[in-house]
Amino acid sequence: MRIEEHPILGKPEEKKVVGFIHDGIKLTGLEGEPIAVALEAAGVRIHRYTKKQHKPRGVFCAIGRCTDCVMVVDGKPNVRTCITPLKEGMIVQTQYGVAAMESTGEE
Amino acid sequence: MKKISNRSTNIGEFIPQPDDAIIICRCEEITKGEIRKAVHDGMYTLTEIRRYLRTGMGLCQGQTCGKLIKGIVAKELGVSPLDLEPAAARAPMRPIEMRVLGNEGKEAE
Amino acid sequence: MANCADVIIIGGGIIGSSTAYYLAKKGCSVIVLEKSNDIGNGGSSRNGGGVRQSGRDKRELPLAMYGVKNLWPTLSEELEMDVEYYQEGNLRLGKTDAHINILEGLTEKAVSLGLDVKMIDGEQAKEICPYLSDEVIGASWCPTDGHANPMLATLAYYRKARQLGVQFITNQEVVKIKKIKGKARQVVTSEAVYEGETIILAAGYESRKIAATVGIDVPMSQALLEVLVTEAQPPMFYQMLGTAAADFYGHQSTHGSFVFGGTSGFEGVNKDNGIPVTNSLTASCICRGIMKYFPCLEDAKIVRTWAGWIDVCADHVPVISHVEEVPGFILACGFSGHGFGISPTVGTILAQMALGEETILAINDFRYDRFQTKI
Amino acid sequence: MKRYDLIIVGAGPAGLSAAIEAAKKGLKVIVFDENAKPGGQLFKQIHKFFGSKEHKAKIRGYKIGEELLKEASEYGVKVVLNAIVIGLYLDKEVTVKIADEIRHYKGDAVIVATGASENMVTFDGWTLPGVIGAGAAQTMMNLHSIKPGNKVLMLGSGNVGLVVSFQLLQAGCEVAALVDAAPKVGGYGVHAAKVARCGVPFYLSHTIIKAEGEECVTGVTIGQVDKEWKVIPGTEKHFDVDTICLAVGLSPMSQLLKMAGCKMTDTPTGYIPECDETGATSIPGIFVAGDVSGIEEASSAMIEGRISGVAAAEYLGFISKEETDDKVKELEKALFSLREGMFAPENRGKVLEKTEEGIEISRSLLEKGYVEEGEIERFPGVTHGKGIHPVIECTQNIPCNPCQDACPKRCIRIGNKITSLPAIDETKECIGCGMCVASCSGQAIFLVDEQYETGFASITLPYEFLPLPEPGDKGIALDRSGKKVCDAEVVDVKSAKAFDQTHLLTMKVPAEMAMKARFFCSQGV
Repeated sequence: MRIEEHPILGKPEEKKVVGFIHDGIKLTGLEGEPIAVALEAAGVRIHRYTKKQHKPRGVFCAIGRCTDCVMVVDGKPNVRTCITPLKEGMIVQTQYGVAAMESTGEE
Repeated sequence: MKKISNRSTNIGEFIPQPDDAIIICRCEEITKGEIRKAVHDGMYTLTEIRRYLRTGMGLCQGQTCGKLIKGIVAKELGVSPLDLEPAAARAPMRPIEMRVLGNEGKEAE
Repeated sequence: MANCADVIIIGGGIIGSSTAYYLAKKGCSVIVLEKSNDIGNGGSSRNGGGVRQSGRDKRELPLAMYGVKNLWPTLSEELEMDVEYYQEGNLRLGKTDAHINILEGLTEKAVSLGLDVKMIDGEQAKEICPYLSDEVIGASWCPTDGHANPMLATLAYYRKARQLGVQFITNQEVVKIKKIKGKARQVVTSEAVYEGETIILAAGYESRKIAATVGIDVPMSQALLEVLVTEAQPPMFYQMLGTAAADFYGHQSTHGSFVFGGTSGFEGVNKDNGIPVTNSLTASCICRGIMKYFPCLEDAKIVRTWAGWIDVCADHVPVISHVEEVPGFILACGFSGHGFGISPTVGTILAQMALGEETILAINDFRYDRFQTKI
Repeated sequence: MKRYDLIIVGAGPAGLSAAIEAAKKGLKVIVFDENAKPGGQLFKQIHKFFGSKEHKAKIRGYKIGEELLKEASEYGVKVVLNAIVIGLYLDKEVTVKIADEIRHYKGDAVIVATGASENMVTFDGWTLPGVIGAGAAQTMMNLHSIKPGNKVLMLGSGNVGLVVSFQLLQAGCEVAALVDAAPKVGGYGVHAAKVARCGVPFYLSHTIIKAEGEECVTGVTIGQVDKEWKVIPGTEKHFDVDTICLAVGLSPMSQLLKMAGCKMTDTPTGYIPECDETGATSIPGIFVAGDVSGIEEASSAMIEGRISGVAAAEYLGFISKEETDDKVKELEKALFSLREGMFAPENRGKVLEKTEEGIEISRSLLEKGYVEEGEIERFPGVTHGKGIHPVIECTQNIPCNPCQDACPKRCIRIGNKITSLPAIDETKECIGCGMCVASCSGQAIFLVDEQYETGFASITLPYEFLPLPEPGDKGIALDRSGKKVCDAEVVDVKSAKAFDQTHLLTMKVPAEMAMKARFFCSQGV
């Protein structure tokens, strides 16, 4: 959930609302914020399923270090969503192993 | 420093533990049990463990699991974590696309 | 005494480890001494993993062919560990007529030596590997070549040898080999003295310094090679790759990552800080080389680069040799950056040499005293 | 190749401070930082800092960040953001990824101020979405204005765990529990106390057994551990939470230095470069500052940064040895004062029974996060004067003294030793201005008027939450443990620029609650 007003930091900086597609569904977020933040605001916590054990993963370090939050963004896999700014029209897909579901199919 | 240099040193048998299934290296999905087993297979250094199991060789390059693995290996060998040499640090510090790494700026600002 | 064995091997790389394994299999007692903290610290863990026959010097080719035919296919099974061996062929790529000339020359030579290798055109190459750039106009193709994981292969030999009772001792910097009554017998390290009937020296470039302690020299130099690895990609192709211009070589691993070695052209003159360090220019150069042939990899992220020294022999062919003037002493060095693919064969041969058995292949071409002046 | 006098890696507190100091001496300085925003951790630290004036005490971290950035720009320091330093090579060459390019730079000197990365612990389910680092929580709520979760369990009672727990509460999250396997709270008692009084239960000697949930965290089970860190069967407790936050320490991020070939040393707190007191490593011209050379607070990092900046200036001949020595000596004095007290490096892992003044330390504070009513009276900041007077619940020797300067009437005395416990000078009269309440970074000062009205006392407390109550609001008063003790009515809410977002909330409670009630909670919340 977004913080509307913070007791110390006040109201967040105004940003443009942009649309993006997550697994085929249109969502909105704020331009320039990390993709992961827009997803969290939309209630999406699962970013990918791992290659070997097919386990769900999401944001862990939020600063681009742990690489757990990677997803397929605009067709490119392994994009660190916690540090990649959101842009209008981005296509964000849950990553399965090293690719989006479509291209790998069932392993 | 109590380095174990003789690889025939008896470190006891591998004894399964209830938490062996816990993932330690998140990127490569390597479990605690696999790491402990590798030590008993003769992989006494962090570098060998890396090469043997791929721990710390995934996308994050061991940023998260390095210290955890050190603790597990040290315990298995019966030495202090400080006796184990940390794995090498290598460029690039973050993953870089080939097209970027191959694109060297001619005129630095 | 714990410090005594039938054979003392200096160097815990893939040559030392494989030799130790084949010796132990024959019931020999072996001690392997490694200078660094890690098994396989040198070139053994820092190469591109090629298991090639094509492109080899004619003296070396029988070693490669023997390994590909008899040892590599069953190695994982034998060592009870997957060494990730793929026999999916080797493509050596060309983009220009000059490249094709080079490739044709190499192919002709290899065919005359009995190797199944042929020239193919760009279309045929793309049939084998659809990810190639359209700029590729031809290639040499050796279907029986392949690649394996050098780190795993080294550790697999080590692990199995250790199980068979070989003592591996790390952090042992060899000070000298000491002759006792005219025979090489002791190995003196910074920590202890080891004694064996036979001493095998397989310590890469370090061998030169150690051999000097018994008055033997092998003309070789040290060169720095760099390797880089990408994040895991979906499975694409499993051929071993190289180019006529030697911009890069490499393959996709079981894990999905691509492992590429390559050069910047400055290898001979690079400096270091005492350990093999990567040069600030090389990785970028290798990337450019790869993208010329595989534009589809441009978004693949490089996660790691590393450098390793190789021991380059004066004629780029290894020394695998008894040293009759120092009885009990066997040399195995100067592999010149292509020792990995032939390591199972070389290990087998070295074990036979140590035991005085007849070797599976002739080794006369690898004598330590073969080097002649030019006039 | 483009060359600078000084290249700094990391635009956090250490890097920026180093840059300012070096630029002041005339060096041409460039700072690279991989993040989109400069300031490192400063912009996630929204609490007021400890220390004294020279350490920028009582200023909030993010404001210090703004100040440093402004100062750096005034001195002509170039700060390049989104610039990932991918390698530190021979001859002090740095390769940097900027946009879609790799650029090569050389520095006559290089200061590595890359900070630290978070440690992690493992437990069943720790890879589930919803298990996050404390740093991630801070980044999300303080930089990106989003709650990392609604109901959070915090693991770790060090300063990071405590501070982030409080920040979670400020962001509007519920903190279900604060858990630590250690038997005692690791961070500052005052940080613990402000979390405890909001009603967050502390579970020391407890560990996480399992994060529950198939696809995301839906709950957590914790259990008590024995001396061998083994869970005692039957002590399991379950909490419904959607987020588990890990704050189990930091490790220096020293990979660049290792890559460069600096001599390194492995210590129980991290793998660090060998360096002298100015941060000079084994490679001439390469310096370090801040957490990369050993984990400390941002306040120390800023001073270390300044020292290394001065040292780099001297190394390059911009200032004389004498000038350097004087400056370094002065800065070291400030640095050493931060390293004093009960949390000094040499006291790590020790069990201290008494304060410097010889007063027995509150066991309850260490085990439950708050000082019991019966213990509080023995501390010199707690007195029972007539009329309004400060009650200072600062019970550990920490390097901090802004309260002493805040009081215009000199009611509060710490003295020359910065770690001494603040004491009330009962000969001086309190005017109830509240400056001490707002200036206490630990939120440990209250104004109490035990005879506010017949049968009633008033308590003025620091309040940093939204919505801000208004006079006349009825609610409940919580004691130091966060338990409801009585009804309360807000009688005054003061806000002032000088208070810097800390509002002074005055509530009226029954007189016998004067030394019990320490927090106000609106009814229905």
